[in-house]
Amino acid sequence: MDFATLAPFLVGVVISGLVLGFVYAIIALGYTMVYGVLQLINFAHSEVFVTGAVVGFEIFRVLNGVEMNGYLKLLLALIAAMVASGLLNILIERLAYRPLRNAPRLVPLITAIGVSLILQDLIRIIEGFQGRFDLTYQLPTGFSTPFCGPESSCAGVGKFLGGIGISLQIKEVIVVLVALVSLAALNYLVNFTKLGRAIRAVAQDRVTAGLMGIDANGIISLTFLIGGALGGISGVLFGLKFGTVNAYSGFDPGIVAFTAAVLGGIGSIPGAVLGGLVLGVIQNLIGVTNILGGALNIANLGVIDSSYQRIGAFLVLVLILIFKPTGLLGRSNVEKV
Amino acid sequence: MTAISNRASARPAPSSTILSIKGLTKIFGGLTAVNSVDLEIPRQSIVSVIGPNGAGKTTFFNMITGIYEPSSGSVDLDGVSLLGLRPDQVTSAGIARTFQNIRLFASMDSQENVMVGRHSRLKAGYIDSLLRTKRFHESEKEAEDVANLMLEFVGLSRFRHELATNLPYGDQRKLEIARALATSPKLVLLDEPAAGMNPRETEELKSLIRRIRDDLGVTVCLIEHDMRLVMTLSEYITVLDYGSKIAEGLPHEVRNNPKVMEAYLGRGAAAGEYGKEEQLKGGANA
Amino acid sequence: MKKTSILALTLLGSLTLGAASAQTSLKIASISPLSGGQSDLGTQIKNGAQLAVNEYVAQFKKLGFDLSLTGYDDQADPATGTAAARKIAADTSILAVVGTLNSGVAIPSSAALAPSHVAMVSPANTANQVTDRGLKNMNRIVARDDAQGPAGANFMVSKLKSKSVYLLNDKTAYGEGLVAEVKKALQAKNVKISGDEGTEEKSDFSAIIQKIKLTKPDAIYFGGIYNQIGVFVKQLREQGVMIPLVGGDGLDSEQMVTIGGKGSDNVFYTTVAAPADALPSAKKVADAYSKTYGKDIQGFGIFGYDAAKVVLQGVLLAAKDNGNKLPSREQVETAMRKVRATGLLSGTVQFNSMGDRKAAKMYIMSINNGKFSLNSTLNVKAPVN
Amino acid sequence: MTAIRPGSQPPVAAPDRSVALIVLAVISSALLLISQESSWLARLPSALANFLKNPLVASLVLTFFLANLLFAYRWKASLWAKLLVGGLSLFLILPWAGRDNTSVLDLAIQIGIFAALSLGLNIVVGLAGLLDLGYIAFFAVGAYTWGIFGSGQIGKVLTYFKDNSANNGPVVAVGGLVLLIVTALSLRAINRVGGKRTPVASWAFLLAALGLVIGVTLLVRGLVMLAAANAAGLTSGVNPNFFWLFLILAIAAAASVGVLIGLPVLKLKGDYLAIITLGLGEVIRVLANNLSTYTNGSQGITPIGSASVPWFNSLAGAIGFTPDQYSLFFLYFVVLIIIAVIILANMRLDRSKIGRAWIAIREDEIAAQAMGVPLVQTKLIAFATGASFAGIMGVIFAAKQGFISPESFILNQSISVLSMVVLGGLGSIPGVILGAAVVTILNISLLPSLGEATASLNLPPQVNPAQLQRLVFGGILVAMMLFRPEGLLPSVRQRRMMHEDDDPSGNMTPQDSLAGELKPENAAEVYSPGVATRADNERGGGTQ
Repeated sequence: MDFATLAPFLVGVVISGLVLGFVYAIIALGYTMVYGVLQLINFAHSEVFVTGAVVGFEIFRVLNGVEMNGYLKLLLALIAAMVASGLLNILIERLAYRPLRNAPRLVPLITAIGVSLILQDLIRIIEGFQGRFDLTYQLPTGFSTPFCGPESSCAGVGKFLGGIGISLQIKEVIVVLVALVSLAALNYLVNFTKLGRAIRAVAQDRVTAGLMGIDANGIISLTFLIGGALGGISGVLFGLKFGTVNAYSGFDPGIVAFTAAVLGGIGSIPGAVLGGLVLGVIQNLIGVTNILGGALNIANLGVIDSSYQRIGAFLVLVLILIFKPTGLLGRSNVEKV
Repeated sequence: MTAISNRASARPAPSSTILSIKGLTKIFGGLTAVNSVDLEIPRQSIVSVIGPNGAGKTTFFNMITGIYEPSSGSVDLDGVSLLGLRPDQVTSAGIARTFQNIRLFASMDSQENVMVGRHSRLKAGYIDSLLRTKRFHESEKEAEDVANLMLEFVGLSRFRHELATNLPYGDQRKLEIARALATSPKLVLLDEPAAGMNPRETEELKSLIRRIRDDLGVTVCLIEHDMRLVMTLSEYITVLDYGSKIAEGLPHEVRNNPKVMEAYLGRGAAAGEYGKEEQLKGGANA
Repeated sequence: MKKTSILALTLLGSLTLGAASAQTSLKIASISPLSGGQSDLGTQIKNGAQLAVNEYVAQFKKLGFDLSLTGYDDQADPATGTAAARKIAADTSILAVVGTLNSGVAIPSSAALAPSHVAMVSPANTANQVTDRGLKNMNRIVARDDAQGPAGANFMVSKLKSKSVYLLNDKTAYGEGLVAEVKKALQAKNVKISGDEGTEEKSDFSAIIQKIKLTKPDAIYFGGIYNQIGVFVKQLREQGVMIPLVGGDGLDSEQMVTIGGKGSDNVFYTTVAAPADALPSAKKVADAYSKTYGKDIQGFGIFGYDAAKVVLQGVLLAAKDNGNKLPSREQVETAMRKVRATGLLSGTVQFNSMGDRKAAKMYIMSINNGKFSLNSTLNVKAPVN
Repeated sequence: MTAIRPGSQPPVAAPDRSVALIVLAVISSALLLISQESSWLARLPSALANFLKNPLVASLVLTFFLANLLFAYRWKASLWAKLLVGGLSLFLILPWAGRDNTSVLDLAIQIGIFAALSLGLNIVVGLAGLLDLGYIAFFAVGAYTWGIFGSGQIGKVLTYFKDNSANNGPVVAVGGLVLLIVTALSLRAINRVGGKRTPVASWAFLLAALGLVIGVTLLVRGLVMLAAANAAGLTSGVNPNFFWLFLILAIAAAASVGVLIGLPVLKLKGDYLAIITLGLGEVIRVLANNLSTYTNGSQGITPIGSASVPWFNSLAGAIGFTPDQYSLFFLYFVVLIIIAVIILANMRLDRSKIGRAWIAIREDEIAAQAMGVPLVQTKLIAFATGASFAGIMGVIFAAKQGFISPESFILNQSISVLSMVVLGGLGSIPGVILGAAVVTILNISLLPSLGEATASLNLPPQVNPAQLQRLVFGGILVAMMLFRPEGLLPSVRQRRMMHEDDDPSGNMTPQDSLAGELKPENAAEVYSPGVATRADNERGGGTQ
């Protein structure tokens, strides 16, 4: 395996890692928003994101026969998912987390786990009524054709991508674009609007924010709405990228996305994005270590195959947290004694 | 009382200073919180470190007790360097402290709070606790005795089994002092013990601090804003401002030192437009 | 009474259904995951078994038995499966069991049932270890790994003429066991193994696909279940890799096409269940299933149906030998190893001394533009008779 | 902690209910025995017999019987009444019922196992306040320690080494030992020099720790190679009587893995610690799944033996147990003994220097350190103690199941143990045991029996309770946390702080909580997720 074939191979691995990273990043945002305001690991977020994916599936299924521009269908799916997941998230906060606002920190955590179990079965029941379990996205035509394929206009880019063995799908490019747009919108909202300041104030110190006339409960509900909407978007993007979703497929990506949020520095929005991208690339690189091991003929590297992907990500997280306890971009308030 | 008195009260060790600090500096990023401060604390004395808010007093304390890592300089207790020691190792070495904001263990009662102070002094280890060996019973009894003694010493015996957070504010301050004394320290650092106390409680505190030095033979170093308390209690005062030592000496020397007044009251006052006496006493309390 | 215990008891409420009936009740049990991530597959097994039971209720009523099926949930967890097995052992009206989905649950549950001689017929466990332990009560209608593996390998070598194969498995007892046998068979025919790895990932396979594109194998063998392989093959084809993919009976389901979409073309799998069009009765069962459960039957539904039919014919044989009176569990257990079950979707079933199928027809199915077609058939014998 | 009656009972002396206790115990035991004893059941009128045979009623009867132990503990009754009810139920009635229906014994052992796991996790989460989401990994370490040696797997491992490795076994072993000693010494040296936070120190520390790990693995490999010579003798595993030795070895193995996991992460706080322990728990499960030369990977290991005590078996035979039930009967009593030892150890540690240190670091790390409590050391002891309870129970689990595979040690198990601890009452020994009993009975007996009872109705899958167990369990979790956040039997400390009178879970809007916030010692919440933080200001002994 000479360098000529290895280099494009690695570039291809990194690029597909980045696309995967964007999906994790936008799910991680949902965790970071809620954690920022309530310091709570919102286990139920994985089901909020699956709700978005299911709503997206239903929209595409209903619109499957309808003669409409593919991107319009996508827009409708995104909006419907944002509304559904956003409202669900508010409902969860109102019923399950608000009464426990001052209970010891572990109590809302267990409640979140309970809510997650309930939602998983509820989604399965609702879809079960139509006799469905594994929901496969019926995407509009053209979403799966290679982006900049040989016959399309931007052939140059296509040739380069083709050269390194990558044929990005249009849907993958959509995933990246929608993720970027959402991140930009969120960044603007949190950092440049009055509402954003209120959210950051409540995140810093709920009590003092209350003193400044901010209705903390209202802001928390709003944060859950935004977190839920992001969850809805990430659900649709997940469905686009991977094609099939079921009631229980939220748990694993949820854990990986939360790891990404912690890797980037829990509570920090750019951190969640950076964490997601870094995690996506690391997972892919670990997945190909046995090829690298073979290439650089380091014998026992060959053992590390794709089943080590997940734990590789965790070990990297341990290393990073040892040297930077608050994650890559985490705020480290030096302890006032 | 002296039966359990600790090593410090043995006849004065060879050198008369218990704690000598040379060139202690702490730089946070660009800001120099403490700028090369020297300090010699004589054995069995009561000294104070004063200065306006933000002068770096608490940072100075935190470097002595190992919570912050000094950027440079040395801290020697009885000739032994404390540099690089963890806070619990500093406590075992013999320096105990209280905190500006009271930090009691909410879910424990007063006696248990003080018994935690005995942690580094108790001989019984993990296995002793598991097997309930003789050594375990001895050390538990000793811990309880010392705790009760310390509670009695600060006058809180009647609250022995009361939750620490249920005590009135002044008593919580005393409980923190009792907990610090339970570590059998050579030197105890009190961080604004009189903050939020009414005059009666401040008087009680003054007699308590004196008894700490006289009865327990423990050296006391105070950070305090209550000038009346500082002036009447301290044998020696050091004044910090913007992280550097601007004055030190006996109480009356420091009171009349223009640099001190300037630090506290701003330039005009130092030029004598106001009466020196009242300003220094009143101003400092604002 | 303390508030807490009242809270626990009333919360559950009691559905006291005292089903008093004159006839002696004779029950068959099914053990499969009914809740959690694998509940879809586990429910298919239970529903398939229920379908078979419904067919036999009349026949059993003539003999004076009130036949019913009780579905136990093992949550795909060995400890819960064992607990269910012990409950079944205690309920003497249960004479035989259809189960389980996961080999990891089958092994301890069958060991728990062995002392009380409760016969067990598995619709899905292919790991050799399940019957190699020599338990008298453990049987299975699916082919063993060391039968299904070589069948897939030989197919790749002879029919697909593949010189190099990339091996993948889903890190479960089923997937890993099957691929180990395939690898042995391929190495015996010195076919190059371009890769051999497992992945628990259910959604993103980009790293594996990159490696496949780099090593350029002639074919891929994936030991796993359709809900994972469908997603994999879809992404594989989208990355322009059109080489054939071969798998085991885990792929035997329409969902393979719905999930895989166009990507499921050029996919082959080995199974013991006859294709729907090749066997008229299969069509009838499929219609009955979708009528009763509102969803179309999948591979595991067919296997559940067949396993239950074998169990019921075994019980009937035991009852006949016992003068049409309620047979003991021991009699059912021995009858299970004697019965020659017919009218099944996977051909006639007869178990050998170890509980494996004596001879079974192995079908190799191929999927092209969404339609399942029979590629070839071969006979498979259990290693020992 | 003496078996104190709940402190906050109303002052008027509660009525002495020993008579009621005994009567209830007799009724429930009789019900249980009748419903299990097929011969007695036959004599009953068939309607009543079928009613008792209904799976839901059967498990309700069993739950009612087990609830007796709760009443015996909680009710104000004379000591002899309590001991009589407790003793007879555990040592006579339960085994007797278990004879006909082994699922009763199986359930009792599972409750025992999860009670020990909850007690272990209670020390880590309840006392020391370290949120550990990967606790089941230590259970796996214990299970595989006995699983590998107690079955033919050790024979396979040795033959693998005999065939593949050259005979440099002794060299590797000695090399490993030397490396181990060198790194251990350097670790101690680094610690003593106390070069606290200088980067050089933490790098050196990490390298030394890595060296330690490599040293241990080399040593083990070397020893295994040495032992490979007599591989033939171990095809069916070590002599089962080594079971007792392995109970101790498993404690050591789990405790050392606990320390190994604890070392790099104990500087972290709250949710960072949670995600890291979650990750390391998954690491151990994946290693068990991948290192198939040692653990036989996903195929799992079977058959795993357990020690058999001849006189005990003859006793079991005497009272009617069939030979295959001997091991279950034997393990039931082993579990009872181990649970008693663990409860005693828990109570002793709680009322000692180490117990106070744990609670101190949970409340306020800075203050605890200032009082001379060494943070990392105290946390490591908590981790190791918690891990050792899981380790010993892992051996029992392997012996009971006779088969172990990685799918028994998934993340959901760690989460359900955590829910047992929080449901039962953080930091409360009786509460945590009750939590374990309630959750185990729900998951293994009550909820499945709900499904079985309605099986004959064959309800559509969507509504069939058999498929809704997780939904019901989730609902119970949420309901419990909303209406009783301090748990079923809150610890004395917890209740004292929460003053039973004002309902802690009252719906406090920020305005109400202002009063609570402004007390001087509750200065503004200092929020720093990563670095050691001061105790958050939430009322009650909340954990980080």
